[in-house]
Amino acid sequence: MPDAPGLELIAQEINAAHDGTVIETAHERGTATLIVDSERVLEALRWLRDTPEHEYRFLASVHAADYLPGEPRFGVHYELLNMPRVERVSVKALLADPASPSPATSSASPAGVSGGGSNGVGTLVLPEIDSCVELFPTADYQEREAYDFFGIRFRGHPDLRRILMPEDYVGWPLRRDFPIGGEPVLFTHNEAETPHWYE
Amino acid sequence: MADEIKIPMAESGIDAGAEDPSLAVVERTAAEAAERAGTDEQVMTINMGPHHPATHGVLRLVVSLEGERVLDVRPIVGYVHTGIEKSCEDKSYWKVIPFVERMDYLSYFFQMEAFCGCVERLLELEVPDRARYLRVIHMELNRIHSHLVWLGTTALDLGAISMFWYCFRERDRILDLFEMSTGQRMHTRYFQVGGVFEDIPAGFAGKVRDFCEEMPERVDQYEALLDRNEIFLHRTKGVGIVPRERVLELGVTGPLLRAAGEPWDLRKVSDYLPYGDFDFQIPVGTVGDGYDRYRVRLQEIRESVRIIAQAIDGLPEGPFIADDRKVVLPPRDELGTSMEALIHHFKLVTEGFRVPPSELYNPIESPRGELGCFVVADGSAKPARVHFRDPSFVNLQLLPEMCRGGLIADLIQNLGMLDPILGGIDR
Amino acid sequence: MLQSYLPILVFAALGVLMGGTFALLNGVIGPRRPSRVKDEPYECGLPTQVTRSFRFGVSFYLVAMLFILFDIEVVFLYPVGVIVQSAESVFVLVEIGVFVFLLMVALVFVWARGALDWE
Amino acid sequence: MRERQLRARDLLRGDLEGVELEEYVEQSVLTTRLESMQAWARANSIMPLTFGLACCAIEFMSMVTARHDLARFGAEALRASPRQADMLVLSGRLSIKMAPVVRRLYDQMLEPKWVISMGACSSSGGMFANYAVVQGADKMMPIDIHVPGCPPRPEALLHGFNKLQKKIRGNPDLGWRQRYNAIGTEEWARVEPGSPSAEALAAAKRFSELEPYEPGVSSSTAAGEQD
Repeated sequence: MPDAPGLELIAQEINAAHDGTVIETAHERGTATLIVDSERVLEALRWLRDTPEHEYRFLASVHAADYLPGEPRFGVHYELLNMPRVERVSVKALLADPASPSPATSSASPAGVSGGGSNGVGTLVLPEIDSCVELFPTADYQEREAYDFFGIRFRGHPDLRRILMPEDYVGWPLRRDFPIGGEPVLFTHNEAETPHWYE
Repeated sequence: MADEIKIPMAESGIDAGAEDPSLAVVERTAAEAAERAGTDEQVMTINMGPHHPATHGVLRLVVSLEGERVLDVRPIVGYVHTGIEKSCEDKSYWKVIPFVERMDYLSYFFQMEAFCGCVERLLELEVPDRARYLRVIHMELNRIHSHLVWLGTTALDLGAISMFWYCFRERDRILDLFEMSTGQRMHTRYFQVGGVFEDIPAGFAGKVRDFCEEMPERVDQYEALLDRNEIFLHRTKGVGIVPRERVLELGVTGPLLRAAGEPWDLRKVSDYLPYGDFDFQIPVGTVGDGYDRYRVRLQEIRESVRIIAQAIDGLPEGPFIADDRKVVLPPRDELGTSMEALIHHFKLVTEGFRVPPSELYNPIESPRGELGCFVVADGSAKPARVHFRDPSFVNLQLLPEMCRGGLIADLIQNLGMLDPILGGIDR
Repeated sequence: MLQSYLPILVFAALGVLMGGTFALLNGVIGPRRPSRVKDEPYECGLPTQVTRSFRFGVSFYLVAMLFILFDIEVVFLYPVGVIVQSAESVFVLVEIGVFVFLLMVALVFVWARGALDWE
Repeated sequence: MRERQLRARDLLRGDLEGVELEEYVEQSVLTTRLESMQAWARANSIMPLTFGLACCAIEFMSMVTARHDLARFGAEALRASPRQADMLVLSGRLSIKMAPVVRRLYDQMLEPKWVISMGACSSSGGMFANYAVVQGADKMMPIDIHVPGCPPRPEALLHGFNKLQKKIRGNPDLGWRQRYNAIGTEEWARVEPGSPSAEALAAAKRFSELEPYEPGVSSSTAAGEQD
């Protein structure tokens, strides 16, 4: 794992090569994270992969996360790995949610079930980021999964379709404001709401 | 209630003939394969659909064929998607463990270890040595169990039906060991955040030693059955070869990567589990065809037996779980006497422990490759996001590369050697 | 003359009888509830996507032809098998040898032309 | 199993008479009526469909192997196509994407056909009460036997299979509701099986007074409270 100063050096070098790419670096619990501007993710990834002494050739994982109360709301994580030196660097890009009302009044209650607000059903305006499939072909399925669960559109992805949910499913299930679904458990006290359930 | 989801109702006996939403995929695959093959009328696109004896689970492959030759394979997954990652966000850290181990249902100890390791590193909690050794023993037993189920079902697909019974005979022996130490055959929920749920019973070490003595001789029996079997060799040698660079590009890890010649095994590099104390080799293939993948996994069973033997001999004494009362339950007998033990117990059981806001990606080596658990903690008692980087999900991208240009029989063989577990793919 | 055929006839009749009863029994006793979905072809659990008519590749027919060719050869050996015991003459053996040898030549020719290995 | 052996021993010793004797003879000697013989034949030669969804499929596979042998009950010939199979074991969690496929498989199986819902996930959605899993396969297809467990042990599945065979032979073990003819989740045991107890009548009245169930109104409270 590149240690803290090493990480700072990498950040400066990337900023030198492509200005304004790395916004912040975080080095906690033995992991080095570069927080990158979502527009310049590809440059950062290409730089980390190709520069001679870094060569993080192997992309272990691409995954997204929804930090709803936090702004910007979505985060896309890239876990890069250099096999000869056994070093891992993770690159994190934060994306604001264009569909939600102005960030100041984001009313969607955090983990609760919210009827109103963009509960991810059929929101056509989706956050966008460049797809890194031509850099790392392994990202194909994982980006499709991020699109399927969070509605993050990856520009330039060869075949951006739903991968795990039914193709005609409406809504982005893993968004924090998407209700968890399922049915309430039947007890004697709420059994009367669904009479004849046992037939 | 998320009413826009169409749950088919019983009484109407839903119109099963309704248009299948993924029909567009089938047409597109057919069209692409047709113009690639140049001759349109010869190309036939079929569904090796969710219910098929040789797809090792509910995997659907849209296969375009020209006669017996496979032009293109396009996997469609999601038929056993259970929304585990969404359910995990609704549970406290404790209750996430049973969800997490049901993803890839053949390597449940590995997923528990990936999640518990991630949470322990988030909490910076020290796990005692005995617990780490017990974890390694159970994980290596689970690796053998997973490879045995793979060997049984793959040999069954290739026609060696008796292998199925031999492999499941050994598998049941391993499940007896699990039952003895954890109480349950599968999905044992034995790993706890901070160590192991309960110490192993007295006779467990002896039984594991007997198992370790007998297992290599059983593996020789499997090899005697398969290694000189003309049909098996003819079907696996030189089939489904993918160059090493392409395998690395596709992010494939595990036995498939090692069979292609890249000696990469997380057990050797991860400092978190005590693999450093045991000496074991990593089997690495040369050609990268079906036969190499079979040899690599068989040798891995032998290596795992060696690890278990060394681990059970060097099992250190001491506590089997950390004693940080904020995270780990106090022992039962203390509840009667000390008041704060009761308070800790009550607090942990009702609400569970809180993890300071942070996030971490914790990769370990599962029987199918790098299994990474990514947890985002937002300071409350429930994880904000639990994501699993499943090796089968990423390795599945290798299938089209392996099968293009081969025959259908090679597609079945490649699928068997890929060892996809659909629970892990469809989380 | 008929006497010697009786065992075969009885045996054939029994065969037909047993086979017939089991086949009919199944149809008669088994409940019959046709439904639209049940009549559709089974395609791994998905609605059928049999798009257009499909012509099989040549290699399938080639294998079929070769099989029929060599199967007929076996049929010709049956009558010989019956009489070789009673004839006790070398002539029958030689005749069969020639017959089989000729077909061997055909087999080797087909093999050399590469018709056997799958295109 | 045990009490049948005891009764057989009593029969041999000759100290079994009266009602027990008739009942024993009636049970062991096959009545010649065609239906019961046909049911006996069907019960002992079931052909399960090779169908596995998730983790329970592994336990279903190990039930077919040598140690917990399904062949002892005449059902080890697993058929791959629904045309030749007459028992579908729903082994694993049934996702909403797989539901139409399973329904189609069930429709394409030929009568007489039975379904065992193996494990908590297919019986009631199990621990996955979320958007992706059908909350109990009996919402979309008739199910004969529910086997509890996650995953149920192969022995438990065999016990379920024996119960199915008894059901096919025409004398099914009654579920607790039929035995105590209770209604819904009611737990009161009856005074005598015939007449419903006072509490059951009260419960029945309570049901009838309630207005029909509209998803809009009460579900939001349920969802709110369940959050």
